[in-house]
Amino acid sequence: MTSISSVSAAFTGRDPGNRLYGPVPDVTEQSGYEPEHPKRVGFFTDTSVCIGCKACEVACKEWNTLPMDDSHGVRDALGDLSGMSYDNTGQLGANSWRHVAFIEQSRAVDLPMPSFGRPGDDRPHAHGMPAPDTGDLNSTATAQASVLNAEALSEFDPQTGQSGADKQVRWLMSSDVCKHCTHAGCLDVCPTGALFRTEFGTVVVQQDICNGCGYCVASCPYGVIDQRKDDGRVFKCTMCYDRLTDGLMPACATACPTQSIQFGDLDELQARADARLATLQDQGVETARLYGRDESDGVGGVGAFFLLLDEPEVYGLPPDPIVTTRDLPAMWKAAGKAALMMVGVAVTAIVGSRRPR
Amino acid sequence: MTGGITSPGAGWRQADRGPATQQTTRKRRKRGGGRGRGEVAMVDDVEFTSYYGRQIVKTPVWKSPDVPLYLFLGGAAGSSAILGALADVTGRPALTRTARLTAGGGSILSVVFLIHDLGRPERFLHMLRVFKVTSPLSVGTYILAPFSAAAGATAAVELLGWFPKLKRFGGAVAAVFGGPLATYTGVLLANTAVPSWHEFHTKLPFVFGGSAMAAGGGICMAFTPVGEAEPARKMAILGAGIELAALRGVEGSDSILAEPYHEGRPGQFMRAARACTAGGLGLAVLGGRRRWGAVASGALLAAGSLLTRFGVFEAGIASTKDPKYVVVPQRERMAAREAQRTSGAPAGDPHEARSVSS
Amino acid sequence: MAGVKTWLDSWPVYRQLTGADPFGRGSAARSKATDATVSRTATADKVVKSVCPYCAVGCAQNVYVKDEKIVQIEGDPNSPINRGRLCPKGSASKQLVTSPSRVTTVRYRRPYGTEWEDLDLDTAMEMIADRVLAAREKGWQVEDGPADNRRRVNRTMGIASLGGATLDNEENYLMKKLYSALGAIQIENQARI
Amino acid sequence: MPGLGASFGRGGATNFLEDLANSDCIVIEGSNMAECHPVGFQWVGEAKARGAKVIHIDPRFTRTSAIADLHVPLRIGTDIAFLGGLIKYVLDNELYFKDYVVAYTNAAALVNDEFVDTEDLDGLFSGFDAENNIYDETSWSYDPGEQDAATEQPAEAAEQEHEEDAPEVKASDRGQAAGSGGPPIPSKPHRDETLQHPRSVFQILKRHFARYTPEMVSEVCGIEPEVFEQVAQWVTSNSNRDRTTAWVYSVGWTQHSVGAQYIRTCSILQTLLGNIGRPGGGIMALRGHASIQGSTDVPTLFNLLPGYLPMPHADQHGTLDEYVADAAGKAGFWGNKRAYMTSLLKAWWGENATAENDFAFDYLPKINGDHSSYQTIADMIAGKVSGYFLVGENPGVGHPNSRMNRFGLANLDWLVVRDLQMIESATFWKEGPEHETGELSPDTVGTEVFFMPAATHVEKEGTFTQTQRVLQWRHKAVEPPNDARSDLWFFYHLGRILRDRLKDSPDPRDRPLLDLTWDYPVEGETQDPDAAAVLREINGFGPDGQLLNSYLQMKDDGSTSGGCWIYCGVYADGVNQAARRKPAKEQGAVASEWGWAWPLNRRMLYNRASADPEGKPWSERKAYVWWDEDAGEWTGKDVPDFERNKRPDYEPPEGAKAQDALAGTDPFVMQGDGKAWLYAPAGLVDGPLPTHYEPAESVVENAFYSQQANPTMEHIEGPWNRENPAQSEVFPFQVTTYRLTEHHTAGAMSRTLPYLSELQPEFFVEVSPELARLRGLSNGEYATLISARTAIEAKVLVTERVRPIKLRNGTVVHQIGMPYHWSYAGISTGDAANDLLGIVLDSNTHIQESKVSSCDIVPGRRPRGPELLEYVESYRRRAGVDSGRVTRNGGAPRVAPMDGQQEGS
Repeated sequence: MTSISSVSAAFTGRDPGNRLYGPVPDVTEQSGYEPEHPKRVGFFTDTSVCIGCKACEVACKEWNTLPMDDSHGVRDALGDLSGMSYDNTGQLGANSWRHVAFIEQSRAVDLPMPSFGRPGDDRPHAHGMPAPDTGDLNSTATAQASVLNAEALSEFDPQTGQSGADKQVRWLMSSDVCKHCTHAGCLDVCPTGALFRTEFGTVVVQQDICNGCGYCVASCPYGVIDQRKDDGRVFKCTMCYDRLTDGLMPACATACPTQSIQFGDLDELQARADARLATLQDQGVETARLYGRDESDGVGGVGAFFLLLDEPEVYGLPPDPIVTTRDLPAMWKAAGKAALMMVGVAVTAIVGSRRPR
Repeated sequence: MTGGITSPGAGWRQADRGPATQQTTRKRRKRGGGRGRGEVAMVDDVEFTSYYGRQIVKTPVWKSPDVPLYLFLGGAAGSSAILGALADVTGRPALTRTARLTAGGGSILSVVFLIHDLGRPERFLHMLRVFKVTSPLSVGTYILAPFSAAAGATAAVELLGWFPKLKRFGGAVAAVFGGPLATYTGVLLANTAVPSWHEFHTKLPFVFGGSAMAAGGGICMAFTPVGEAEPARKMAILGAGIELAALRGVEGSDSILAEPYHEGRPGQFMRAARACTAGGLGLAVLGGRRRWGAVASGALLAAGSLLTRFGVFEAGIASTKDPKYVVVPQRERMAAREAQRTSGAPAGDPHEARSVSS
Repeated sequence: MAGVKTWLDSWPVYRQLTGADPFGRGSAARSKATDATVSRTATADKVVKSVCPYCAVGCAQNVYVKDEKIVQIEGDPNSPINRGRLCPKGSASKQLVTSPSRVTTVRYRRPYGTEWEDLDLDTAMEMIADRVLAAREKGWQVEDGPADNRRRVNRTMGIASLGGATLDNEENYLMKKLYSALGAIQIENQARI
Repeated sequence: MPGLGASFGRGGATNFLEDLANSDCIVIEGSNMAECHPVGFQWVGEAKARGAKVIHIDPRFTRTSAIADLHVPLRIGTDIAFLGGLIKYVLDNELYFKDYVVAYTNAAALVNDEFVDTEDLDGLFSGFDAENNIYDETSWSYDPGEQDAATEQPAEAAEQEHEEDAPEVKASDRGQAAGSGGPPIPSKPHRDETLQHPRSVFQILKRHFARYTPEMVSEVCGIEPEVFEQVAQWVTSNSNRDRTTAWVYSVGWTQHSVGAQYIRTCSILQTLLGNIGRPGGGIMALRGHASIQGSTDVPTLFNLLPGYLPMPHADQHGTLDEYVADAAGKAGFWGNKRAYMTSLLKAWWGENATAENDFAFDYLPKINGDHSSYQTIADMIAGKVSGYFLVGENPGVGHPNSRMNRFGLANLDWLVVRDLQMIESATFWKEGPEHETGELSPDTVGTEVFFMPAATHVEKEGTFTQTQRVLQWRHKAVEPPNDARSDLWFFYHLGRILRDRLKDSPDPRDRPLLDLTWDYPVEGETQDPDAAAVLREINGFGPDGQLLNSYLQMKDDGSTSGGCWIYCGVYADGVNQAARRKPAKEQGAVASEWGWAWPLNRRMLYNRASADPEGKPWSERKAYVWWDEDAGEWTGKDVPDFERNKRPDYEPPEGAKAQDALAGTDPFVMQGDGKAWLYAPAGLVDGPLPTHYEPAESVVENAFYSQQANPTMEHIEGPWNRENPAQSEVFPFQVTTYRLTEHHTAGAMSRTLPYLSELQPEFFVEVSPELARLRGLSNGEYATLISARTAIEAKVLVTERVRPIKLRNGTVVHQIGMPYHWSYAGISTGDAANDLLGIVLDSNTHIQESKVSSCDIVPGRRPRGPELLEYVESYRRRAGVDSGRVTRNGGAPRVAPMDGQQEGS
């Protein structure tokens, strides 16, 4: 019964086991599995090699027999062209468990550039807001006369294609997915236990349990999980729990042509990601950063983390998500105080009133 | 906002300079607003980046009016149960009866609304599969279940006149759960990723607690003969005062997350709620001892409470639909953290720490 | 008593109280269906080796069959060409087979007809054979060329054919063989495009 | 692919996809590899991770560009100028791989002194016949060696060479027969190993490309000289003994009126750089469909028989002797043409093909002109064709000028469509744009249509040949549903029924059918023929009934059979080699035991060139195949594309023939001289060297020569195929068509699938912000595109990935991107991009120029119904194009075109 007392952490905030917040060495064991449980698995999505093919989206839908949907998640609907580059999926939701984001960026290059040097050292300066009105076609002509250090430019980062001499175009693509958080808001708030942590450390909805209360939808800091209106229940990435039980990789990682989506034991993926980041940084790709890798972040690190080439919000990701449960002790305390206050007020009201005749 | 493709060179930045501003949206930002009528709100520009203006967190799928009504009814029932039990032990049969009926009726109705809001109502009982302290809805279920059983049974007994001895026990049980029922709903909303709910997670229980008393007190006051209604009136007045004070802590916050409480439909709800509650409070103080005054002020307070629930609910909904409510506070948080880390000095105003844009 | 124990054990709250998962987040919350989870790759009757029919990279596919139905198609990890990976089209190739809009019966439109009609497969084959013979006859050329240079051509200009590039080599071979024996020469393929 | 065939001897990609990982620099040009071959692109990623430079040269910034180190946004249709500039750069700076060039190419060969270059004729080569728009290629030939070929040449061959230049023979597309076995040449040429002789290929090359200066390149291509310089630096610094550069192309090159010459230009460059036949080098032709390589190897093409044997031509090939005359006595493996052909005839007519009846050679029908797809469509409209089989093809959407294609279908007596879905080419009689305009309707279309449901790839067995010549066997997973049948079933049973019908026919014209070997074993309830039996027939049998192991075993005496000599060996040792699935991890990087590649399971072609003339690897780093003196054989990582025991120092004795006439230093074993051809003395109809011509519908004047476009370009004339005038102000924008990852060609295999449809739900065009501003187009809104053919509407995607090109003279060329997957059927629908396009053809290949055409674009939706016709007419009149609406079912306009034009002007 010592373990049962640990639930007091939710009310007291005294949480030595980091059951609500903070790094957790073994979240699977914390979720009640035997110490011999399988290692925690995850995704490392390296967006620097993503070609935006959407194989992950289709492979996921095929395996999980998800319905088609439009860019707003409406089931069985074929949307209009979204106009958001090549993204017609729009978002993660009940019917799309992988979503490839497409971000087009460009900037004019202001040259000349000096000497050749270590790649990255002599990267050209770019305008913050260069000639936004390119209605003036002369910009092309000036650029043609400019001097270029394309060598250095091209090193800018893996998804910056130097396009001609005058312009850098960057087309960021990133396959988003449920993060399978260490501290998963959806799982914490689920009142039925439909959401649970599997023996692989992933977070999954049990469809035979979910009663569609929708609490998880509001509690995901990434906006991942959603309800299927006609069905009533909520759906999200299961990291192909059924495939895992057969020793197979999830469908998306299996399909991914460029290994942008890597699946494996989380600790190994983390090491791989650290090495990849170091490589890119050595190459001068200063915009590269890992997202969700840090176990001391607001959700205790995630099971599906990313290498991004720009700020998270550019990809539609929250820059600093925190699991709502972190503040739960404070909330319970406030609620308790408020409840006591009510009693106090009621007593005051009674005591302060004249006795009825 | 969803311009589609980035405009030429929009906000490209050097890798080593501050946060990205691609697809930057400029928003009129109200700072320190809501200080009361006549006060000029300070406004400045907020810059943030988003993915085609798409929202980041999902909008809750909870339905309106089901959920606001649930919040309101639960609150009114909870506070009434407390009042009823106290009235019972202090020998106020009329007030006791009104309070018990309010508590019972409110709890049964709230259960109905709660179940109706489920995607799979027939699976309501799955709520009892587990008991999760991390889930306010689970905890709430274990509050609502005994409360509604006790309050419902008590009210039934009150109406039918059976097993009178059980009444006091039932009423006492309901009273024990009444407070938590009324305030846990604040946690229910706050314990989400909905920016304008979570931000005020320590305040919402007080808002809802005060609002519950205003509603419960108001209803009991309206339906109880003036002679016995004084405790109800006092509770309503005090509750309304607490509600207004706590709300001010929410609406008056200088966080950008207070903004949804002022704008659009939720803003209308909140203004109407404030008007009703303040009006009800004033009327209760001035004319609550008279029958018509009790009825009118009780109705106003109940309406104010109901509107508060709608306002808070809708404000949260609105805050999910614009990515700035996710990005800007988180960026500010990060900048403050960064400032603290690098300078070692106190973070100071986190808003100042983020001087990148503009 | 054992019955009660079993019953209690099936109640997650009891497992929360007695087990290692007091928060009810993991082992205690598992449902019966979860414990019975099985991958449909594991229950397939057979895995058939195939190749993706879209682009020409030649990605090897594993086709999982259960009760004579395709239940899954995915990349064959043994392939040196695709290493088990597939693009979105390859990943969608099961839908090629199971598509609800797929037409699996013979449809016939008579000359100047306004609607499709049903037709028996054998009848259709016989009707096509009739037409092939007639068209062959109609377009037959023994010789061709300018008047001063007539050359033996021994062919028909009445029949033409256009194949797609998802034809197998064996199919192309039989087509070319049959057409040539019939004297048809206007035999073309997507490869031209 | 005659470009490759004429250069190296085989029309297939020289390397294989996995080998791209060994590249030090990869140039992707004329291909959007990441989008169209995403899974193959992993090998580019692999190379990049190992430090290779990746360059993407394409008018649009695509998902390929996104991963590339450098994107070169050149103007559509200017690749020859760009590559020509690189050739000049390599020659001027002496950056070619000298030892390789001298030993393995025809740089030293001397050319006929009658040859005159485009330099001197302002864009034309010697021998141009302006009346017929064709060349007499005689003057392009090599300076014949001392032993005049004529003495050794059979009389028929000499006569045949003369006939090669007749218009009807030209039209029949000789070039494509170089798919395996380069074009025939009389003999080995004179050589000057110093490369200094003014008539040496090397010097001719220098003169020919003298104009292709960086300034000219940047002017014509619309790119900055610095970008050109960067490409040149990366490519040349990664092409030497230690390093190799690979070039990747696909239909971005072939679909031009100078398409074959695009590939030739690249071949010249890669040959000069010594990148052919070496790991990480080569030219990757990425083919677009599952077995499109197979469809040319075992062709359903009018001008080819299996194994790139030409279809007999009425003027040239009256007999088998005449047919093989060009190869008789020639060096290289083409010298065995008679054995290949005899084996094919034996495979088809078995016992009935005997030495006495010329092995039934006369049973083969003869061609005598262009009988290619587009000509056939024109013939259909003219009422010359009765019946048409569409077997998994949807020309009513997928072919340029699909409107003309639909008119063709409307004029047939009958049409058989074999497909999985109810495609537009089967429903044109009751739906579609012409139905809307009133040009076609069920009342007017008499075409009888049989829709015959087909089997999917998992419902039948057989082989696909993928882009790098690898055959892979597919096993049948399930039976096709209901009436659905494999195409093998259909043609086998159709043949069976026809033979049965005619079995008592005395007519000699029915003999070829009745004498045909057509007894394939059938299996199952549906009597499906055994595909393995067909593959065995393709492989061929020896005199004892044993399956052949190699085409070297084929005999010209009728003792062997074999349906496609280059596929001989696929059943080596009696085993279906294409069905081999030895896991990659259990074998080396070349993975020779996965499937089977033609020829003889060689994965990299010409790999003898990976070793120096002495047989040693050029460098350790790039070692691939080498001579093992102790074992007395070639060995290495792959099957040597060379006779295993031919010593590097082997010199052919006097009078040697076929392969024996090639030296130990002749890696290009299919070529008559064993060399890679920098200069193509034969094999291409539009010139021995590539020349920059503007596309037919270019909006720009040719800056190189006054010859604006390819003089030999083929036109299909008719009121349904009107051409936009070049440099027209009415059609001022260039438009290019392409594919998206999310869809497949004409869409029948993607627009009908929910999971693909939702990813790209609507037809759209991509325009630059500048063009959007110029024409008032908005992102996500409709625009109408107009050409002389028709007008179509599409949603607009405004993107900086498409950019206007500003030329130095101030001209701004706006380019519009237009994926072509859509039409009216399926889940995701839209207008058909191909309706906008006209048809002009590369005279070498009869492939259309769908990568460049011109149009106008305006905001908003197009007119509906008959108003659309009037709308397009107004454009035609303004542009001075023949006007007048086509009449019922695509017939000629009632008003004579000349009158119409006068009215308009």
